[in-house]
Amino acid sequence: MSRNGVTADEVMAVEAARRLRDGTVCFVGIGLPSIAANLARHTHAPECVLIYESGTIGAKPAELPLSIGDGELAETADAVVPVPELFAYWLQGRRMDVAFLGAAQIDRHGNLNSTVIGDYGAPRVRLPGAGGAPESALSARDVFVMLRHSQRAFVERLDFTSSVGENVRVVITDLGILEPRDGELTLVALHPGVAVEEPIAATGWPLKVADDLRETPPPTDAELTVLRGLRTKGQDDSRH
Amino acid sequence: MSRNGVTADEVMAVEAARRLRDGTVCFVGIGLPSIAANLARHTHAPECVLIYESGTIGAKPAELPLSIGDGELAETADAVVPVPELFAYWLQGRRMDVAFLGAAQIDRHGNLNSTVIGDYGAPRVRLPGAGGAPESALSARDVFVMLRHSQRAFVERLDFTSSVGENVRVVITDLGILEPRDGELTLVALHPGVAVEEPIAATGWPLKVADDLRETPPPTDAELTVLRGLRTKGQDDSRH
Amino acid sequence: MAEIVPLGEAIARLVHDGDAVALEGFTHLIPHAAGHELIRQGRRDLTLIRMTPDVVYDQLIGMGCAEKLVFSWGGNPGVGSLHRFRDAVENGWPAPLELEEHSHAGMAAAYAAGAANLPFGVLRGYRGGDLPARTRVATITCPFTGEELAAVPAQRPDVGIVHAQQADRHGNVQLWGITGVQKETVLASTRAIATVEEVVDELEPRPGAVVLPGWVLDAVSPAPFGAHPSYAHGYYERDNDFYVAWDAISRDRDRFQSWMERHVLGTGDVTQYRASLAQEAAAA
Amino acid sequence: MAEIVPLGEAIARLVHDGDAVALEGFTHLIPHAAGHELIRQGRRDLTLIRMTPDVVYDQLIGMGCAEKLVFSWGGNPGVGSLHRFRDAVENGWPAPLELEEHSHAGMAAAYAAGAANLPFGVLRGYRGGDLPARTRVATITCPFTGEELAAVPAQRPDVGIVHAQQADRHGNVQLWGITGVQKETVLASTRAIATVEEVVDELEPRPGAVVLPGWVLDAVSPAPFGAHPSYAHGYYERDNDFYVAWDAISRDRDRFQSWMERHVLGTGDVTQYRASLAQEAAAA
Repeated sequence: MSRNGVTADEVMAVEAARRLRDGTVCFVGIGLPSIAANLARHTHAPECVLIYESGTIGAKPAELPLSIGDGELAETADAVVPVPELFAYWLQGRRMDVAFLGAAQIDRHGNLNSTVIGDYGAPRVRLPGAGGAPESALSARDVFVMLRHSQRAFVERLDFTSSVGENVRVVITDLGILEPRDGELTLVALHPGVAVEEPIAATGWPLKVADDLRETPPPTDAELTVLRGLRTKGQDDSRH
Repeated sequence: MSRNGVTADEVMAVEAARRLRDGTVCFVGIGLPSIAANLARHTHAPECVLIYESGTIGAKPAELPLSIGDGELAETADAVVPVPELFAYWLQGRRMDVAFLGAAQIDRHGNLNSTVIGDYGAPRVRLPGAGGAPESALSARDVFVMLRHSQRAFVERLDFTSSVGENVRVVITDLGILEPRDGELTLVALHPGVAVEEPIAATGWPLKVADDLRETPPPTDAELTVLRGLRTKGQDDSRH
Repeated sequence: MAEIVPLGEAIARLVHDGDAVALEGFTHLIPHAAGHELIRQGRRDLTLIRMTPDVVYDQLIGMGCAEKLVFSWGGNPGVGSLHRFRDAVENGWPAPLELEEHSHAGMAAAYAAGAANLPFGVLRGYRGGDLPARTRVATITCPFTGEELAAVPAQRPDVGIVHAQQADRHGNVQLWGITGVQKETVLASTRAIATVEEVVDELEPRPGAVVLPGWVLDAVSPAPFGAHPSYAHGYYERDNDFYVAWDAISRDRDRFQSWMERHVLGTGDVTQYRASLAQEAAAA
Repeated sequence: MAEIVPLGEAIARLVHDGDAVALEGFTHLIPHAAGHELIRQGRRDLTLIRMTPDVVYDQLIGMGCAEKLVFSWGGNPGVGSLHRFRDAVENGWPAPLELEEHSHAGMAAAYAAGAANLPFGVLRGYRGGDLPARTRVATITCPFTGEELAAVPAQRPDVGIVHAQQADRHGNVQLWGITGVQKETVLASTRAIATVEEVVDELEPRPGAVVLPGWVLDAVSPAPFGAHPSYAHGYYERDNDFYVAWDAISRDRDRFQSWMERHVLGTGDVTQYRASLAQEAAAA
């Protein structure tokens, strides 16, 4: 899906990158979060610190990694620490400013499900599981969620709560931006060319819309140039 | 003090070294334990593994270290680990076959005092403290104590219990060897030329003497040659 | 002191049916060759432990070796689902798979507790979600502050298996690059096996390396390319195409079984396994 | 992000009277220059924390900077007693010194807990001796096995100070050789200072190194020879003669005070301190 020649992934990556300040310490996974953090590092936030679950602190990959354990992350990192140390000293030690999370489902409180669709004991779809999400959601100062908007994903009730939403500051979707207002995720911005009815229709609960609903500024040519330069170095499909 | 041209320290070091088998993993401090373990490594137990509190695992110093943190220990070690890891994974993890301990006082159960002489709150002599001893005494398979025999050191009642004696297998003194028999340290051997009255007089409790009291074989020329070769490389005074 | 022995012998001697086995590796240095040897030797009723079970655990599960999985993230990194894992959980094929599910932080704390010979690990975690009701986690109260934290039972595998770049002739092992939770796995386990890319005369100290002295290992087995399709930093790259291809191979039960029969059961070691893959690629 | 600032400025800005301060170092890389600066600036009522307080803590105690000492072994390694420490404990000179005494294992677990933002650390220890009645330790019960273990309160210093070989111009710090408990000290502390032998353009990765990113430090201060009489692996050796000489210098209150006045209070930084020692040696 593309509007004005800009894909949904590109809008999401740019919106996420813009929220990272220079020096922000980010706990990133593979895919869009990694793209966004590297975009920030190559534009306005050169000192943005990237930490991957594999223990690489301050990774500076020239090409986008395909997995959180890519060799280039270790080679370019300031330090590579054992995984138990990463979770104990660096995540639980509250050294992470921002953690990016994705999920299969989100509810209006920012709680996430990445565990099962259906009943835990007899699931319809067994998902990979929570991985680093539960403690990222608790110990990072700010949690940024990146997730495509759909009724399947934005649900009234999670099938399973893998991580809690108390630190979720923003949800970046392919249609717009949600932020918690009075304890409930509220649509605060629409991406260029998106009508307000689209995210409302793609949300499984009655989505609140902010009075001051704004439009996200479109990706600039400079942002797109850097972003596409990054992307072409990796592969097309780099989900995690 | 020297008998037959052999010093008390030499007899103690040789007796301790003889008790280390090839491949024994030893937790050693500076001074006599370090000398003994290095003597073993240079004679019958070349694969004896030396671990110092500073985190050096498998140190193979060519010269005797003057402190547990000497650079040569790090340079010759198989691995240097952080101090918290050393105590958690390697000592508490029960990787140490033998821990050497010294002390200011010992009682008949092998309990040791390295904390204070007098009352803890108003001590006559404030000693350095227990350091690594309490958990060495609990987590090493076997504890070897090396301590010069005197009424001040071998006491009826410790001023303070710094570490417990349950794993003490042998006490090597300048006069002989004590081992636990029926829960009480018992004189089982005398060094060459020592009369049984000497350790009895130098012990602050009625010292039990084993029926099968034996004499320790004197240091061999080979042992003394290696030992004196080791000693001359270091300095004369290397207490810890 | 570790003996340097062929992998088949190490597995035969040290891993028994019903054992709890951890083959660890965080994307890097995943002990595939050892996993294949478990399959060849027909181990059954294993409790498989790993933070990030991926393709080799999919293979073990699909071949019916596992009774239980202890894990925190089970997927095909960069690709998607593990179809054999899903088939076992969703449909009980080839056998039901009991799950003990944790978070990464919980698994890491549990391994560290095991390595430290503690019965439990403590962390700030497992709060607020649905996982605590489904797994082994308890609340523990700080005796100084009264704060409540999570406790997880220590991981103490019967056998820990890791892959490393090098061993020396005394069985000392060195791995470098991303070292994950491998040291903890070895130290937490009752028995430990390391497979290595090569045996060298002397281990050259390297930045960021983990050294496992031979005396904490029971066996060291040469297995060049033994991490494939994972990678060995300094030796070979990750075979990303294989991970993508695995999605299709593993999606269908019959195709999975014939692939395993051809490339794993039909081969005797990692060299033959690679030759078999190469032969198939050449024929395509 | 750490600022690279002169040591005097770092201490003035980051260490306050009454703070709990850990200057860590396990024989190697002991931050003497930073300790001297605390003395020059006349800090008072400090709680000094360190596993192995040695000469620099003897100096701080003897100069009346400390109100309390948290420690596990307080001696002059290879030599004997710390006379100023003993005088404070035994005679209350120059002021009484409150003690919180632990074992090494307990201190290490407490620092690790602090670095991990946990309120307590757990260990198998403190069992059977007289120390538990004299220090802060509690019993904690494993919620899975019922076993009783020791819990120690986390160390969370107000300020952690370490000495390292190198920093780069971004304030990233690297130390190597025996790295002790320094990483934990920095990460457990509210504020952190690293003194370094030199500032280099780029940190070359080294075997066994600990890297502290600049963003976990508040200040990095150049202090060449800043560990003396301790050593800096790759830079200079331990001054063993100094440790021996300290025994006589520190044994007598007057001699101690005049030594401190001449070499520490009478100098402005580590360069002047070394010149002062050299001048005295040349005159002898």
